Amino acid sequence: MSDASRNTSLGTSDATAEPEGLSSHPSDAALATTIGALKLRNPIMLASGTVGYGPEYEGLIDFESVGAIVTKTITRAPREGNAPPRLAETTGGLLNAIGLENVGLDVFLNEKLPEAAALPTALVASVAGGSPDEFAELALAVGDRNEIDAVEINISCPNIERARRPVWDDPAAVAGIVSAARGATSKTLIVKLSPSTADIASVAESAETAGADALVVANTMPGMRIDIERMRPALGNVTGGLSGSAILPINLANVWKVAGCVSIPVIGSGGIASTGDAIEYLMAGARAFQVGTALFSDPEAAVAIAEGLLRDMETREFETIGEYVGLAREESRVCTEQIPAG
Amino acid sequence: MSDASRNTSLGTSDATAEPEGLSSHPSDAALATTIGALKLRNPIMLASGTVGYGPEYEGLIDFESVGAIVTKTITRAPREGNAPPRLAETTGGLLNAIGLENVGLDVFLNEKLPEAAALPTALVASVAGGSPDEFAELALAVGDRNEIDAVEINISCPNIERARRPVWDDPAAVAGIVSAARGATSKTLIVKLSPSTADIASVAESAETAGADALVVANTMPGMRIDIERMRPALGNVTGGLSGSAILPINLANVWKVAGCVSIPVIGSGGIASTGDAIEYLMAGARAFQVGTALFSDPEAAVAIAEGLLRDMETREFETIGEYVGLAREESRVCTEQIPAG
Amino acid sequence: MSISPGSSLFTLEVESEFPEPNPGQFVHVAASEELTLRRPFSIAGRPTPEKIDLLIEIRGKGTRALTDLPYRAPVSIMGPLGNGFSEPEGDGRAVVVAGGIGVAGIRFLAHELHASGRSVLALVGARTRNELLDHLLPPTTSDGRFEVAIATDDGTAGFWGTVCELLDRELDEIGRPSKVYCCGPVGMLAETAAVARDMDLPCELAFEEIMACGTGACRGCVIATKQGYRTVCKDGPVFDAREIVFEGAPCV
Amino acid sequence: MSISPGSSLFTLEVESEFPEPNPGQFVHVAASEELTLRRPFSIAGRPTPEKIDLLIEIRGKGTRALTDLPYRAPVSIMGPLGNGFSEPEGDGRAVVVAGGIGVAGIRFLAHELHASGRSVLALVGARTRNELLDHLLPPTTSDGRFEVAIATDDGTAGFWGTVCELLDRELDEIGRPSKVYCCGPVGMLAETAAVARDMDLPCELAFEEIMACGTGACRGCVIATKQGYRTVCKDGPVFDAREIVFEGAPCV
Ligand SMILES: Cc1cc2nc3c(=O)[nH]c(=O)nc-3n(C[C@H](O)[C@H](O)[C@H](O)COP(=O)(O)OP(=O)(O)OC[C@H]3O[C@@H](n4cnc5c(N)ncnc54)[C@H](O)[C@@H]3O)c2cc1C
Ligand SMILES: Cc1cc2nc3c(=O)[nH]c(=O)nc-3n(C[C@H](O)[C@H](O)[C@H](O)COP(=O)(O)OP(=O)(O)OC[C@H]3O[C@@H](n4cnc5c(N)ncnc54)[C@H](O)[C@@H]3O)c2cc1C
Ligand SMILES: Cc1cc2nc3c(=O)[nH]c(=O)nc-3n(C[C@H](O)[C@H](O)[C@H](O)COP(=O)(O)O)c2cc1C
Ligand SMILES: Cc1cc2nc3c(=O)[nH]c(=O)nc-3n(C[C@H](O)[C@H](O)[C@H](O)COP(=O)(O)O)c2cc1C
Ligand code: FES
Ligand code: FES
Repeated sequence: MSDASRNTSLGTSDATAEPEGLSSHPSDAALATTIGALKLRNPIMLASGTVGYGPEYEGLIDFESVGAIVTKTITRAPREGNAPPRLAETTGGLLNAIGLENVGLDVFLNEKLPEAAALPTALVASVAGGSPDEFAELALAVGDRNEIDAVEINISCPNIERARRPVWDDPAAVAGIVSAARGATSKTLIVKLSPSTADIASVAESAETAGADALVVANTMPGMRIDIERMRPALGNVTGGLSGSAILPINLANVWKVAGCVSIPVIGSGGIASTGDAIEYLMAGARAFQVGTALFSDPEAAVAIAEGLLRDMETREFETIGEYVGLAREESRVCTEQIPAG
Repeated sequence: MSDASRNTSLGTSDATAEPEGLSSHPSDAALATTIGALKLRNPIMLASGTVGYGPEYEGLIDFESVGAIVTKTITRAPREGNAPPRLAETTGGLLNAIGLENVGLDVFLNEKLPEAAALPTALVASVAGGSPDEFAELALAVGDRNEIDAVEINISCPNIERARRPVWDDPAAVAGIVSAARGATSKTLIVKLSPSTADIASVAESAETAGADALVVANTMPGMRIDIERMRPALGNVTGGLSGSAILPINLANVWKVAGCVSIPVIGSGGIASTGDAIEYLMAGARAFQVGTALFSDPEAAVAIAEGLLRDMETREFETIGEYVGLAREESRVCTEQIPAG
Repeated sequence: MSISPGSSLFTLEVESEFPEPNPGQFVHVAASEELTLRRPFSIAGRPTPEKIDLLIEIRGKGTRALTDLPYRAPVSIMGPLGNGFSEPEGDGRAVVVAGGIGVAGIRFLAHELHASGRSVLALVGARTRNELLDHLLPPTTSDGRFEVAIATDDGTAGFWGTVCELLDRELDEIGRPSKVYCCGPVGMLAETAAVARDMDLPCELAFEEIMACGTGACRGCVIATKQGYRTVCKDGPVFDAREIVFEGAPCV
Repeated sequence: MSISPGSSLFTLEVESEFPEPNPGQFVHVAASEELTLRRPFSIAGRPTPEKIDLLIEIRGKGTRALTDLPYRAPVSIMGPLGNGFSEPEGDGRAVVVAGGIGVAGIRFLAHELHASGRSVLALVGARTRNELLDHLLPPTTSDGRFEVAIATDDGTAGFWGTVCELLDRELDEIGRPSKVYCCGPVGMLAETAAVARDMDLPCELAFEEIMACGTGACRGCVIATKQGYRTVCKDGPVFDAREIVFEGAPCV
């Protein structure tokens, strides 16, 4: 009891308050983007697994100001997920090992979907299966529902297989999954790739050839931390997926690579927290992008990016968001390999 | 000229001053480590490319307090390196695209080696070739020199090949290089792997089988940034290698994986900046580790880690540094695949 | 008010729309721009409708950044979040148990129980005398309707032993309470749950887990319950002790 | 002393072992724990043997963190680093040219040249009047041995045009100088080099590149010279203008 008391009064901003300045929504026509048959009011999507099924963020995110939400990845059967702890913060990043906890296809379609569909934005359902057939079954089931605007298949999917060489690193295996899903739905089919590969270009081309309408580049990077006091891995599952600013340079380089090799739209994902980050992905060749981890520190991050893009377009005198796309690339979009120096 | 003047007087620590408190060097017997035939006074190595050939840091690093220095990677012919800019800072990390600028084998052996060998620490020569034969030639040339205590071969080497599937991702190609080098030298042979692969375990096993005495896990991750004002990649070479705290979780997970699959020593590398970071690598199964990027903000970082390890050993009542190694692993060191959750 | 070394009591002025919090609820605070995640803190009091108290122990970067904030600096908070404690059934004495910084979690509760006219026994533990936070609770009243007892691991003040041992002892003496509430390290929660189970007492525990979203969306902050994994941020942080699957952590 | 908006003049107290710096050398400063790299700044003056001046323009996180430091906060610096300017041969007038924050790079030089008894003409440019930093140089002397002329892009003070255009004009008038020194954006360096080459004048330029090690070890901070890539931190930051391979950047 020797220390001096401290009783500080701090100002506070109440995060349950409505976002400000929404009289003129940034969902301006200038931001409109198309991904396959999916029309987005702006290129900002909320990344799978970071906003649940959507309603969890009602009142915190102005859904009228984002292009789409992507649901938590749905599997056929419900999944309990991994043993806790499931989260660990790292320098500039976040490790998660949720283990695809989800309610399963039936509960999703019957209970979650109606609520999610009521939100005023496009809805993308993310699904993952253990085999091409299961992917097809899931794509069929969610694709059949009017409320769902597009299907995202998560092949960078954890805990579904534990082979040495993961599915996401094997162009042939990816082709198998994508063609199966393609055969099962006519909805826009988005394939989410993993950055944990030495040759994302071959995987991307394989997905394109097999019928993907767009690619998300990319999911989290495998990573871990150790709690040196407990002398155990910080995560219950030992390893997890690294997201956040720390991985931005990695996923951005993958977007650069992939956008040089495929002609379907690329959707950037990984560490986007500011308007500037988003512009980097667009200039690298992405036609849209997803915001995930940044929502945890600021649920309004996605809406702020929409507003920031409009301001930046004004400064650059851009008429459409498409003018950013690929702007940092050389004229010749040859599919060269860019490998790291050091 | 409307702003108020500011003339602040700040205290200063002069970084050219000798590190303090070196009367009792932390190069205590307790920290001694062995990597193949290489005896290190402590497990702290200075990573290739971050300390040049060594003498560049004279007066800034107390070389008596580090286990070894690894030279900049040497190639047969001198290399000019990549066009600038070669560096870009990222959140928690650093991108570099040096492009293996080095003086080439002859100048290294004739001019740089004598100076480097005069430093009071072990000397590891890093080399990279464009073919197994060239690796063998380089390993022979440097391995022949008494001043060199071990040979590190950099197969995660940039700009030497631009194939779609890089050498470092191909266990057979790695085996070819490692056996060639193994045949050329009896010095301790260290192989430096890349984290840019979905299956580092297979590469590691291949290197072990081909005769590697130890593995460095791992080099930088490919990455890039875009300068949105110039609308061009921030690096002259477009992409670079990401190092620093941002990649620690990624490389740590790779050490965990590799240490579960091989029986030769693993040397951790990636984002180590503090004693705690180093202990994580040791507990994951590394027997030694390399410090690189952290030296840029604090040239004394490596020495501080040596001191910190000794203090931590005191607290834990450890007699040898070996007691940390693999401490966070389950009893059974089965070679399971740990894939990310999300 | 004097706080233990390493802990600070903050009073935040909240906007008028800030909903009325319940004891046991928390706020999710953006502690520093350099951090990827917000940091959760129990609402430790509500001195006026425009103010909430937080009681913060410095553990790492986030808590240090918060306690370093200048006076009246603005901070972004989300809340009140989660489900708080529920009222005791019947009108026997309510027992609130707190270890270390756990006082933050039961201070608001103890205050509200007391204000609603119930008898309250507060048991407060710490490793040593100068880490005790009992002075942040209402003082023992002469009518015995609010009573504070303390325990220290090293015997430097109050009962020599853990607050769980003290609980055991007090329950022998005071007769059947209406409910036991506990906030503290997981070992203490487990021990308290065991005591309550043995005596078949209603018992509520406040849990901690690292949190990302704070809204139930990310499924990051789960603990094991008899109904499977449940989120601390949305389903908790307060759970009925009988629902929890402990792995037998000892009382610390 | 009044500084332009967005720039600050710092005086650092250095330890007594801090070696005597030469004009053109720099220090490598640990601006914030959150940053991976140190930040290089020219030594902009040496008011006493225990003090060095830095003149810092706020550009991003590092410069903001430095200018936010409390009075007398300790900072870690490495230095003095690199090779500074060399003395003019012969005793004609020395011309120093600075654009914007480039004044930081030539202030110490101008001061030392003046102190050594040479005639100096300093040309200082900025985009607009209130960004001019000419007041950080010694004032024009009545004997004409130190003279300052200014240029602004928008004509709000001094010559209306770039400092390179002003250089061109002044060289027509003052006759052959002993040497031209320049510090500023790369376009200005290129233009100055061109002027000097046309008149066959000795010319030294101070370059900037993002730096990691600051010691020549990492090869990260190179620029293209006729002898191949050379490091700004160790071989520079000052280079003979004739050595540099410019890619034809225009004067800005
Ligand atoms: C619902 C809830 C209510 C809480 N109420 C309070 C309170 O009133 N007062 C208080 O001082 N603390 C409270 N905590 C704990 C507080 O959130 C952590 O101490 C804080 O997040 C640590 O942040 P840091 O950056 O200082 O430490 P870090 O550097 O992030 O971590 C330091 C240590 O704290 C652990 N830790 C980190 N985050 C959390 C977390 N969210 N929950 C539990 N442990 C964590 C880490 O594993 C590590 O061991 C509460 C936690 C929860 C979940
Ligand atoms: C030898 C040398 C001497 C310098 N002297 C001074 C000086 O006396 N006063 C002064 O204000 N500035 C000087 N600079 C520039 C100064 O180092 C940068 O402004 C500073 O590093 C920017 O840091 P930041 O974190 O604020 O900006 P960041 O957020 O890192 O970057 C902001 C902008 O500055 C650029 N930049 C970043 N680092 C450097 C760098 N090392 N060199 C050049 N541009 C950079 C970035 O590319 C970006 O465009 C000097 C640079 C060098 C190489
Ligand atoms: C807590 C958490 C859960 C996630 N769950 C999923 C998931 O179920 N399916 C999926 O495809 N991606 C999932 N992701 C990955 C994100 O959708 C996103 O691709 C990744 O985090 C990189 O983007 P960010 O840095 O913006 O978060 C998850 C990420 C986080 C942080
Ligand atoms: C500027 C720079 C140059 C590098 N050059 C080499 C190199 O020549 N050879 C090599 O094997 N690794 C090189 N590396 C990789 C480092 O040795 C190290 O493995 C990597 O940076 C990860 O560790 P760190 O985060 O501690 O820096 C370089 C790294 C940096 C930052
Ligand atoms: S923190 Fe996201 S579910 Fe609790
Ligand atoms: S900064 Fe490393 S060589 Fe110049």
